[in-house]
Amino acid sequence: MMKVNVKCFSQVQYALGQTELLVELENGSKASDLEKLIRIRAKGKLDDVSLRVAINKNYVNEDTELKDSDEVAFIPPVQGG
Amino acid sequence: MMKVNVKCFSQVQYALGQTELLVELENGSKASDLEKLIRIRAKGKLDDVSLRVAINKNYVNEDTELKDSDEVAFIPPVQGG
Amino acid sequence: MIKVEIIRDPVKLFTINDDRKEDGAELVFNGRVRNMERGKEIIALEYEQYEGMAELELKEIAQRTCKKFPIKDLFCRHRIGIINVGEISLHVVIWSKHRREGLEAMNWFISELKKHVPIWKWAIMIDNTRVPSECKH
Amino acid sequence: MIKVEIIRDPVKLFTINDDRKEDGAELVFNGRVRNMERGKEIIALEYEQYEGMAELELKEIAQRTCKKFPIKDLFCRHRIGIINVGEISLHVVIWSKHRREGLEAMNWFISELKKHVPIWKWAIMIDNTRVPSECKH
Repeated sequence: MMKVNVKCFSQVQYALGQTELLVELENGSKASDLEKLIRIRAKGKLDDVSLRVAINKNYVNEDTELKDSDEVAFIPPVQGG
Repeated sequence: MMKVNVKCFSQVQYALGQTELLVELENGSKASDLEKLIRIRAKGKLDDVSLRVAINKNYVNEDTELKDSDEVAFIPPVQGG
Repeated sequence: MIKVEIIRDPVKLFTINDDRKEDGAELVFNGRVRNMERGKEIIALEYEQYEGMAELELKEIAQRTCKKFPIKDLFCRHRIGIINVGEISLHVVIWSKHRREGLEAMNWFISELKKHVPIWKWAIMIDNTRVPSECKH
Repeated sequence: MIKVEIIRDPVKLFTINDDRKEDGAELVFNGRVRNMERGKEIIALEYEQYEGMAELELKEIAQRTCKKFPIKDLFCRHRIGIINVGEISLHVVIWSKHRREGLEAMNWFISELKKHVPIWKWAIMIDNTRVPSECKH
């Protein structure tokens, strides 16, 4: 098992009511596996929200395997400018 | 007969060696008639230069009839900015 | 040269002067907070960033802009936190030889920024409630 | 509002502040004199105008810009006379609700200006000779 730190922003933060959470996962889990967990926890509140994954502050593919103590963020549509 | 005041800029000024000239024309002359005269006076130096006509500080069509004491300019390609 | 900053204080404009001899075009863009959000009056926007990643992304987009277009210099300041109506949230300066590539680079840089930089907005309404912004630009 | 000026002194930038509440985009363009003209080094450009007509044309183009694009405010200063390398010959500020129309309006305004406003340039070379400029932009 491994632990990753999930950072929550904007709609994700709003849906989960948390800015950060620690999640335990099986070794070999992918970002997409964690996203499924997060969407379940959000109880439908993220159903209409497209999310991109960042690991350790870089956008990555959903297939990327997570490693212990990775910092993961599911990025809802951004609004800078 | 009528007299018009021709303002000369840039390549026209360079070709004619003058900043301004007074030209006498027959009544009913058009801007295009005056342009022919100017091109002749320039002795070929304006052959490659496209000119637009302005009468009293407004661009007009070459067919526009001139009136006594009009201020006429034959505008070579402009270079503002 | 690329300069990229994410700041919390009011944006100070980058100094511009007559020292550049090879760039004919100097383009400055200031994005300001508008007083309306989804048809309702607001008093401010609150910008939230993914600390660290936002600046990294911004820098990368600036670098990509300078590769895609023939420009060498792009300066950018993005403010976060609470920004009152009228104030600057985004300040960008681009220098280029001719205006066309400067305008194109500016447009491209800002679109990419709006697609990728992890920054989000909350609208602060006139009754002081704070609601998620849904500005689609 | 439209402001259009043809001036002989160094360009002072228009004052910009936080007072606008409806325009999200503020775009400033400064055209500066470059140190090269047809591959040769120059020390200045001398701009000559058709006095009276240049300002009239500039104003008309500004008005057409504000009709063609959804913008209300366009300020412009065009300097004439001798302008040293690095100095500003053209200063334009456009405010718009969103950036896209502002960038398009800026591009269109400057292209029209370069097509129609009766202003011409002479290049002043490093040996101080004065030759007609043939910059095709």
